[in-house]
Amino acid sequence: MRPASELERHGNMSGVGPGTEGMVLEGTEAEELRKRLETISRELRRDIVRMIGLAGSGHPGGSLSCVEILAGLYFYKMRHRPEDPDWPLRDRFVLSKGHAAPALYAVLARCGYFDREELWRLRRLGSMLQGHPDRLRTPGVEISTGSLGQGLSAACGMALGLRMDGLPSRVYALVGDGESQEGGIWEAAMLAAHQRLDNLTAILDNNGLQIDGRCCEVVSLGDLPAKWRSFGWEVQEVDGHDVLEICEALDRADAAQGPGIIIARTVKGKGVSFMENNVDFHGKAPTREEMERALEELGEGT
Amino acid sequence: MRPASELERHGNMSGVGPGTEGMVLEGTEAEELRKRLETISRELRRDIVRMIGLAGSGHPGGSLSCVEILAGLYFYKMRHRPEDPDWPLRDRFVLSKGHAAPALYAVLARCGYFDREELWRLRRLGSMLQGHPDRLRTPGVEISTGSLGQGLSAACGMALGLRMDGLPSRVYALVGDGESQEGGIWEAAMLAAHQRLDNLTAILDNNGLQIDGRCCEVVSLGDLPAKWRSFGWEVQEVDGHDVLEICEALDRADAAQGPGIIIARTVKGKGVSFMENNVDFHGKAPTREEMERALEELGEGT
Amino acid sequence: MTEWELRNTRDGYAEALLELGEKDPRIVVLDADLAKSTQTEKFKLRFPERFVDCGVAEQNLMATAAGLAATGKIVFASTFAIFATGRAYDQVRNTIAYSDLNVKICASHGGITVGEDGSSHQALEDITLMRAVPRMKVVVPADYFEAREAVKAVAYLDGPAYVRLGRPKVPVLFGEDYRFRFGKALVMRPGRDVTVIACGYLLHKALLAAEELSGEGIEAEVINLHTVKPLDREGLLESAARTGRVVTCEEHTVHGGVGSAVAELLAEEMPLPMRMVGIRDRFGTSGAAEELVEHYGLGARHIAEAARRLCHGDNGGKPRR
Amino acid sequence: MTEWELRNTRDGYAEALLELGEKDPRIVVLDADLAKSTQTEKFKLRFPERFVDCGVAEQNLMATAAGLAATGKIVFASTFAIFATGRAYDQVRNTIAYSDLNVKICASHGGITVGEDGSSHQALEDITLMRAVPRMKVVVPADYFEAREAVKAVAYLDGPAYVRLGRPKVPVLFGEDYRFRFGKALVMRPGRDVTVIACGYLLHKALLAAEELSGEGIEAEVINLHTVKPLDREGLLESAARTGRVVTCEEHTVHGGVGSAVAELLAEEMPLPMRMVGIRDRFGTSGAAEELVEHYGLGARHIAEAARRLCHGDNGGKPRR
Ligand SMILES: Cc1ncc(C[n+]2csc(CCOP(=O)(O)OP(=O)(O)O)c2C)c(N)n1
Ligand SMILES: Cc1ncc(C[n+]2csc(CCOP(=O)(O)OP(=O)(O)O)c2C)c(N)n1
Ligand SMILES: [Mg+2]
Ligand SMILES: [Mg+2]
Repeated sequence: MRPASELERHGNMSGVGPGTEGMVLEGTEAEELRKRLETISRELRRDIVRMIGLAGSGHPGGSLSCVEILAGLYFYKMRHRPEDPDWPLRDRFVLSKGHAAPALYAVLARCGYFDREELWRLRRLGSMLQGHPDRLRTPGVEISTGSLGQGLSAACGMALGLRMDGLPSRVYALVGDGESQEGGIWEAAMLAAHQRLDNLTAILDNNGLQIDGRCCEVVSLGDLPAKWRSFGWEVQEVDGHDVLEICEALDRADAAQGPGIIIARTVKGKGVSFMENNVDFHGKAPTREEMERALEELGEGT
Repeated sequence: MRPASELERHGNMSGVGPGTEGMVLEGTEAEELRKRLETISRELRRDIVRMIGLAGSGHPGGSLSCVEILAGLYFYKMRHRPEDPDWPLRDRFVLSKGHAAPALYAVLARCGYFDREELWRLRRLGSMLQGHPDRLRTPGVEISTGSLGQGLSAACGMALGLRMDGLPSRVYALVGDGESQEGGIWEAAMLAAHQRLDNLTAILDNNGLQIDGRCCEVVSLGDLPAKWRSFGWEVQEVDGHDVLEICEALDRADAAQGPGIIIARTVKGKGVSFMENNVDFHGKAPTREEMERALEELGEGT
Repeated sequence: MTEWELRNTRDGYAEALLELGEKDPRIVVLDADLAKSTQTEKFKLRFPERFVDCGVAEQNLMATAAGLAATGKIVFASTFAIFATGRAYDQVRNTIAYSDLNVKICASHGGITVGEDGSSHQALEDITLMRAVPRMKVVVPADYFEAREAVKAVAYLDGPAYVRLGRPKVPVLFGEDYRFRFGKALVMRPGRDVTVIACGYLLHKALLAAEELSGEGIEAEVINLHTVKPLDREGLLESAARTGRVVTCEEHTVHGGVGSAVAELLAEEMPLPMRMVGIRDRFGTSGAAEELVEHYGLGARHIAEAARRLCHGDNGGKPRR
Repeated sequence: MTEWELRNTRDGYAEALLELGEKDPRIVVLDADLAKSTQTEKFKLRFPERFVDCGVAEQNLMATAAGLAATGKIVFASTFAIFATGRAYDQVRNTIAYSDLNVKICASHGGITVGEDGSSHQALEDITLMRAVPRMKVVVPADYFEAREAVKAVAYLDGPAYVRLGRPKVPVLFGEDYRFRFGKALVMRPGRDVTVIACGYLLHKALLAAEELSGEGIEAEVINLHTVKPLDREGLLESAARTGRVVTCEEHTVHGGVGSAVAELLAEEMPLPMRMVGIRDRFGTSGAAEELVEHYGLGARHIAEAARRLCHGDNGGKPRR
């Protein structure tokens, strides 16, 4: 472990998140948190839909399915400083399923990592917001992703590095269910368990769909909790659209004895009726009319 | 399924193996089988040691650990015709852990796929016996391997192809435990289960060692039976040096409802005292003296 | 300017697969969760029993393809070019090519014209990678018809092949009766002043450049190098000997790609001044396809400019110092 | 002939790692179950808390290295060259290089001289692959000292780098005081008749070839191209302009490798007759290292013959037809 002085050198530990451990969320405080995160989630969804609609291309389905997860991470759990993206004590987030970049961008903008107006330049030539996350261009992006099945490994590396330095930071990685067909995910899973990376938490966006159809029809993922347990991970299962369940699971993960995964049941395209569970909206932008309709459903203007 | 006429076109089904299904091995017949396979195994070990000793390089440890497995396959279970290596109805064997090539070569030579004298030219320039299996040069080698973690996928492809043709042939693949750290193994595992490839049987040479040390110290494989079960495979566990256990497991695998794996507890370097469980002999040839000593231990001359 | 009909090269691929599948039961198609993009879905719908989706697992896709081919199938394996060649390089090299198996890797989304998805999805080195693999044939069709015919041709060539398909629609340059001649560079437009060698998306740009140049009195010979490997040494040398100058064009890195292939040939056989239009050690980026073509200097005007400089002797042929 | 002291380039790597590890706590080393072969084991024994064995999982090795580098580490990632560059190409490209991270890929067992293990272990395209990756630097040291110094140098260059190390012992060409100058081609022996560009294992062969040629009155300038990327354009052009002829030497495919890099440069800047000594679209095979060097035409005599042909004007410089 790194000496305490190292921690001190970096100044105090306060980031955005409360850094709570194992706290039980109940009572009015919990209800306020729920309300706050649900409001944020709705707004994030609107940004995502508009962003992709204006760009004319992108991945709405898998961006919308992980909104509550990202909200729980960035607006509840993670210690980070949008004004100082390189703050050494920050927690790290890796979007292993990089095509959900719009969700991440919406969150980062809302946190203040960059101007919200940037969102409307998504995927444009020269934009800070690339089709897939680019760490060199976008403040708050820890590592570039887009080729599936690599982000969890990168998160392992971060967790190893932070542990070597005795830093208390945690690393979070969001993985897709289709993405879990990549062998690289299981290589990382094995290494993380072997190294007992208790500062690493993966979240699985278990929306049941990939591009060519339902995961269970393309290449079934079978019993995912059993798979992860057999690979030595602590498994939690939550409703991935229940912000409190997510926050609680994130808190509980702090106490894991090794790497932990939160398997979040989600709905691809969540929040937009005609996108929900619709595989066609994996990687297709809404038309202008669809965009307007979606924004209406999401309470635009309220 | 392919029409019966297709089977007829290929002539009768007799190969070397009996093609038994679910037979229980007991009584004198079983004892004779045991004696036969044990004798063969000892001779194969001698060939392996001499082959690598004369070549001056190669992988004795992992070749010696899988001898009984290969003996059970080639001299009991598999339908194949050494005189007609392309016989369409043959069963297929893939040496996914390609560095155990000497074991395969010893077996193929003994079956009559090529002249035994070839063994002494292992790894020489121009030899039919390359450092790792080469399908273009060596009769009986179904596919080239050597880069770990690909053979099981290739076996999946063969199983798919044979099933498409309605052929009754089975596919066997031998995988290493260190090799199981490759993500490609788990990609193949997932696909095979999804496709319910009941004509595919993997055998894991679970000798507990890789190159950098014990698997449990390098990157632990954890609970292997649980891993394979969670990936949807039928798991059997056997003593990988007990020929009858192997044969029985191979027979039982015929009845599997999907892909099956036989996890064989083995000893790396088995049969040569100073090689057993000795990680140094993973990829090092015995010196001339060591070779002589090993041959003596293996009953050379008897 | 002429109005060009636009069609996808991947549609040509899909069409060829249907034709092949219809008459040859050995044809099997694999994909890795991109069947809609690569267009193998059409084959899947027609011949479901000969289609296998391997999911998001390109390594397994390629090694499984090898196994299938080892049972006598002619296997088409598709995904995006970057994953086919990069993610599964070792499988392609060590299991498919070293085993010399009949796997035809037909990958879509080659090149910078992938567009908005950006760098992680823009294959800019796939030609380099596949050219480096022994026994691998490399074909880069320029339009729908060429794609269709090339796919049918490689199906019956022995051993592995790589066919690079694009994402965007491209001008239709050939017709129903186009006869693809594997390994034979095709002169699209004769000329005496400079040889412009192009393939895929940039072939049309090269033709536009030649028109532009022609107006200035420079007659460019435009060669369609649909087969990048094996290289049509004879054909290229013949043209280069006549014109004395060569420009190569590719939406791809110049390191190891088409320019490099031609440079290797000329250096040993016929050193001549040359310019390479291509991408120079840069990653891709998000943007519209045509915008990116401009941004990376791959447009007709860039090709014309390269040829012009060569023809006006801007240190062409002579040592600089 | 002189008796040459023989040492491993990988030993130079191990030595450098120990030095670096001693004085810089940011140095972290990863391996993929080949720590004994790559020699990272020495670092592991000295600094176990900064060494991670990733097991037989090269993809994870590289992406994990990227993550570590993202936390401020300088990461050395080692395995055999074929697996580092081929099995993990996509990780190297998309996670390490596109993120521009400080990962130094130091891979052993580059080239045909891997010997008896045969084709699946002989990296003949690793230089091509790494050269194609934007931002990647590529270094091929020729002896123990150059390896040691090159490794120390790349440790402190920004971003990713690839260092190709060999399996066999090679003649010691440099000494304790050797100063490695990244990116600067090194003239090992001046000459006026032909420029022979070599690196790694073949540098020594090139020197022997030059001696042989000298006896015939041909003075070859031998250049050590330890840094293959970025290419020392100035240095190479300067020499080529003087000699007017170039031979390149690599134990590697000529498709996209060193020969290709030089051909690209010459074609655009100074077209000159050239010969490439290297492997032409063939897989490796089992055999003793030196036997294979002969078998694939990479020996001193082959280099000398290539130079001789160029100098005697065997269609050098002039179009064939
Ligand atoms: C290595 C790789 N292969 C293929 C792709 C193309 N691709 C992008 S998203 C996707 C499907 C992912 O499914 P999933 O992980 O379930 O994502 P989600 O449902 O959350 O959008 C694929 C195949 C890719 N980006 N990377
Ligand atoms: C892709 C790949 N990575 C690395 C190697 C080098 N290698 C050869 S054998 C081996 C260890 C394999 O261990 P295991 O599978 O347990 O083999 P066994 O103990 O049966 O010999 C390694 C890392 C390889 N051949 N292929
Ligand atoms: Mg999904
Ligand atoms: Mg083992």
